[in-house]
Amino acid sequence: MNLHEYQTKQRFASYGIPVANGKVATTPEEARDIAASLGVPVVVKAQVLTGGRGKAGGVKLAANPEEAFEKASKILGMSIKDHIVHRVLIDPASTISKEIYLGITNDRTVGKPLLMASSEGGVEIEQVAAENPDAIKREWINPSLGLRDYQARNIAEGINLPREHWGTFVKIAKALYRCYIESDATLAEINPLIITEENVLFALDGKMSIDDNALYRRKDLAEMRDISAEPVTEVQAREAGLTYVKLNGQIGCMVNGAGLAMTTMDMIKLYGGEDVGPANFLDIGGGAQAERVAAALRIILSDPDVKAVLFNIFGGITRGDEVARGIIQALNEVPTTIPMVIRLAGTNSEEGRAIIDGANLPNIRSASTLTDGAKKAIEAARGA
Amino acid sequence: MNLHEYQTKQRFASYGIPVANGKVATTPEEARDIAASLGVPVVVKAQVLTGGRGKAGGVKLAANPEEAFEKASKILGMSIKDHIVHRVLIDPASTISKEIYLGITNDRTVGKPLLMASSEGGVEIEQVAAENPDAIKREWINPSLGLRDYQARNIAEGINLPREHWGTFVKIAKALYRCYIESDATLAEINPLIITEENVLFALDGKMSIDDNALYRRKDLAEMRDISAEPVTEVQAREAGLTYVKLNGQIGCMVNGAGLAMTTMDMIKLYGGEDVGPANFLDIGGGAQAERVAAALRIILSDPDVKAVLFNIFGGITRGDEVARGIIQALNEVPTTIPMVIRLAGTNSEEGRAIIDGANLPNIRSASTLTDGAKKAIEAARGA
Amino acid sequence: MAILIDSNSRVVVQGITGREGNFHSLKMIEYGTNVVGGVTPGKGGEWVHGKPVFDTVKAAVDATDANVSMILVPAPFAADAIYEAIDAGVALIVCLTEGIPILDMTGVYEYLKNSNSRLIGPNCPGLMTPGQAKVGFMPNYVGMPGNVGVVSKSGTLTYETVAAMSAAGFGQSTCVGIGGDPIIGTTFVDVLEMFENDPQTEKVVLMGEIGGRAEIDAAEFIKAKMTKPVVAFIAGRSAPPNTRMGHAGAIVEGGQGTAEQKIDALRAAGARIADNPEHIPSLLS
Amino acid sequence: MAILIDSNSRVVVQGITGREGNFHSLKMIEYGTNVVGGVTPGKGGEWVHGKPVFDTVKAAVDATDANVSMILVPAPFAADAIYEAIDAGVALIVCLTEGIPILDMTGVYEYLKNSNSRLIGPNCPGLMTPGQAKVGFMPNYVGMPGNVGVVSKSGTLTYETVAAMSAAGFGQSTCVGIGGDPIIGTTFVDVLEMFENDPQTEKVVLMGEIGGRAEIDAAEFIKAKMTKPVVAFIAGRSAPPNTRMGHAGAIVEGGQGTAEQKIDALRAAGARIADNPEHIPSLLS
Repeated sequence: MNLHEYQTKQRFASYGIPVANGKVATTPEEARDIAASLGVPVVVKAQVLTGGRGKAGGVKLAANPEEAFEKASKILGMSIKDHIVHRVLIDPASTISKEIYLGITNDRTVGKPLLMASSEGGVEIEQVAAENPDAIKREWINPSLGLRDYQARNIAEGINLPREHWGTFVKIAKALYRCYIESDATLAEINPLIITEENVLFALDGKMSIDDNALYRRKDLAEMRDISAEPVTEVQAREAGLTYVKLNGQIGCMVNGAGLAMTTMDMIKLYGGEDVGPANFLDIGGGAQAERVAAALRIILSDPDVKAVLFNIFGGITRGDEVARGIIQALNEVPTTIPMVIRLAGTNSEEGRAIIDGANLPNIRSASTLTDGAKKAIEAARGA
Repeated sequence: MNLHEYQTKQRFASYGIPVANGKVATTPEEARDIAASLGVPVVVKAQVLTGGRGKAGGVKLAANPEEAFEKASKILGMSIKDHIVHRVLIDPASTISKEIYLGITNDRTVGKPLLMASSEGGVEIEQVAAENPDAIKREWINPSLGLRDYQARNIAEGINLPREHWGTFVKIAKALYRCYIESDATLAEINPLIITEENVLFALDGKMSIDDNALYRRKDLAEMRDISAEPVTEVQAREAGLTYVKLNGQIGCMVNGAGLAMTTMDMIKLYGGEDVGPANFLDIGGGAQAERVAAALRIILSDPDVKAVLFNIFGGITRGDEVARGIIQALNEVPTTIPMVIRLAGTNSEEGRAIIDGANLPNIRSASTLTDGAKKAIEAARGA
Repeated sequence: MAILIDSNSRVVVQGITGREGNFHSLKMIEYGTNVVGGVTPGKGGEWVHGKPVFDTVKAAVDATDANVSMILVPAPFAADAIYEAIDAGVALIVCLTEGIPILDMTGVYEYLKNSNSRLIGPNCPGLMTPGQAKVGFMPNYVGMPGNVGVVSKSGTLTYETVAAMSAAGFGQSTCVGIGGDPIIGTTFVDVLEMFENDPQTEKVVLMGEIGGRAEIDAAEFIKAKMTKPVVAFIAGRSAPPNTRMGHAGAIVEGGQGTAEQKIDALRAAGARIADNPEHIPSLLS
Repeated sequence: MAILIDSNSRVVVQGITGREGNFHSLKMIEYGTNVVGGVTPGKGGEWVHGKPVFDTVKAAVDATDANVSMILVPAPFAADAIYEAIDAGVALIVCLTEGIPILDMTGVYEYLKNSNSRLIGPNCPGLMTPGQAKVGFMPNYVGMPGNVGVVSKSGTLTYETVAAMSAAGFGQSTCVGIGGDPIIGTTFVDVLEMFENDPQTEKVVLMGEIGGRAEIDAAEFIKAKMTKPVVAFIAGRSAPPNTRMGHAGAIVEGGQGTAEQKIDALRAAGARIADNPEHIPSLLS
């Protein structure tokens, strides 16, 4: 789960990381009032859960409250990579003499949180990392020790931070780590961490992602989820315990397991050519039970582009008979004429096939293998 | 630093460990009032920072407030192993169906906290440990993981605790560990942890020792120190940064380093025979400066049994010149006719000897070696 | 020979009294796996499928000499279950549980490194040495004894591939699902090394997917150390580019996470690449 | 040959700008120790006794190739200083600081076990290879090159004994003060093993004291593994019985903490026992 910039910065502030004292507006009028109360030139920043908002025109300077109104009017309602802007953050404008990158994420290769920094902060940091890896300074953090002062000093020295800022930098880095751990985050990033022309260090922008698996014990964070910022189907899928990502093709896919779900998409792409492709990624997860399967089918069928549905279920912990009952339950609730290709294998798959056959449903073809299923689904989508 | 039973139990209670709801009295009247307010038979327990109070008559049952008054009158003011009883704890009396031992200390061999329990709790636990080590169940605790539920369950199973008590036992053990760690303790012990005849589990008695080196960061615990329960000289020594233990001999010893201090005592004992022995253990610590040496000398001379003083200083981090200046400063402040034997070696010892010689002090003999110093001090003590 | 499990493995199931633990223990027993008992705190003394249930892993190991533990407990309790198995001295721990917080696994990973236990998973389908033993979810019928080692990040994709292999007559020495979580106990490289050293294994099938750099590490290992032929499949070629938050993940991966990059690295290391997992048997010939 | 330090040791001093750090660095330089620099955060760029000061151990190691660090910083910062030295890859860390909380050392001990560094101390006098190098507090004049290895819990008692040995003509290979804290990085057994394997060392002197069971472990090691003669002294025979709180400590020690028990165990292991540390030379003959 991703947090908005304004949520991230509020959380950073609660850990003592210096951030600008801006506020969030949902209307141009609010934006004007906030700018007026700040009394200085401001930046109007789109709050969307995706990157690249600057290039998309989602960040604008405003010299006065009227300009803030105007810019907010333009930005609110904008679509940035399919994310609609519902909120803007009004921050005092800053003078920037230096931009630093400072981020923490999990390094899966060593199984530890990794603190990274570069003196070349800003949006081009990935390019810096690719072209000049040494410009990124790294400290792996032992989870039982936490981030130690000397590690933050090593980074400060490594990025040639002027020594007068070391004390603040060490505090910011340690606060960022505490915030990361105590939020069960998978990402906590300050980019850029700036030195202003007044020689003050603070976090100009911030990003956090929270481990979905840990939200059960981070209720305060779970409540910060902005479902208005997400496609409706993805929200529905999550609430049903599914993973769903909408794509641009015609064949709805319902598969158990992320690897097999991707493979099923790959096979549709491989055999489908230019005209037919997967309509979605959908993993019903392990041990999926009937209700979840029904919810998944409803979500797939809500996509008007879907011309055929491919069920590819290879039971392990998931049991074929339960999937079959789920399909029948969903088709009873959501009648449809869209053709379906069902391929059941693995645990309890014979029982599952018997249930499907016994239901005598129209528009259903069965498939024996993955390749067979993909090809039949492609035929069905083309025939429709 | 040791805590009293009542302090320990208050702290245990703040971690959720069930304890009796007793109160502390400093007079027999208070004891009576507390017993009256509890309204049940009580136990009057001497609060002293030493073991063996039960055998010394420091724990008595009282059936009613008047008896509580009487028993408290007898116990208050009592001396238990040289510790005067200034306080009694008045606890409701319990029926005991089972006594369990549960303790945590540091196991220096493996460098980890060790949780120990036995189904044979009570004062004979050390005998149990010596005669039947398997009756003690042990779990070493990884400091980065803390005490895990399954470790407490392993212990509960190992001591054959009835399963109905497992849930409470796991909570108590985990609370005890948290209390141990968050107190920078070196000992946290519940002995006995009882099962009452009403089948309730709770801590009847508790002991905690706090790491003196950590008191700088445990201000709340440092304030719990009961200096009225300690000999005055030991309090003075601690405040001066010294370690002092009064013994029964005639030769005051001032030595740097615990090992050499013990060795100096051993040499006095070795060569002194029956009539002359060390009057104290005193370690002036590493890097001892003049003021500390002067304080040490004042403490040694406050012991009326002292017939001679032996200085044995082998400088390392401690510097001989500073010790010499400290001796002269102390002798100026505390004139005495008691003979002194001074042996200085190591870092800056030549400068130190020059300072002593230059001061032309009476009653001072110098010694060249440890053995020479011990023998000269013995002669001096016998001659006095 | 085989790797990790065989007919001598003595398996205890942590979470045997749960719905899934009960069901899959039965499947394992039916497969012939030597399941010697189960663990559920508070249920010691009960019996499941004729196997004794213990309150603690320690008690289970003391009583049964179990050397493998399968963990199938809810995610909030899974880390504790792994620690318990490590402390009880279980040599091989197979954690099937999905949804364990990364922070929990960070601690487990550190503890594991300094222990004598090996962890497979979490969030994995387990493993199977056909004809000898199965620990986990793999459908009983898919495997067939043979000499191809199989290692995969994905559960169901493994079943798919193993079933196709068996149907085509390519039996397996051992099939290992390592799990796809960010932090796992046993990596591709670990398993490749075991297969390289296993006399029974003659060829190896590796199934990876997009994200992370485990397949890149595997390619480097194959290039440097493997003498046995490897056939690989990478899932996710059709996945849209990741729209991830922030830059940290990309910096860590160093831009090596796409299917194309992984396929290129594996091909350059000498592996044969399958477009379709059902074509793997033909590439094994 | 010698153990742990010699004329090739390159020593960095953490806390070199402090009063004691400054003084003892000078003594070490006077002794001939190759002190290559110091570390004090915030004072990088300064010079002490002609040696450069760095802000971090990493920077010091990068610039000087130091392989030994001596730590003499205040107790509240000592654990951090040890972690920093470990992470900078320093092979030998000698922590002189006294008064470090046990809880801090518990974490250090765990971290150290999984590192490539060795820690001597804390709360120790350091070590000396006479004629080659000294790291710590030992007075420069006490040692004399030779072939007796010395290991001791106590600082000043070590100086005492080493001075007596030198005066009697018994030189030392290396003298190691391991420190008397409850948790230390290097034990008697560790050092005995090094002396046993060191060709220069022909005999060993061990000085222990009451409390703990390190001398019992040493006796067991001597009995099982040592071929070289050992002379031992245990301080504290005249100490009154410990009036300790509670029972946990006694249970852990298993009643093996008194001077008599330790002396008996060492004698039974074949060590010669000195009543007086100044008699050690005569027992070495």
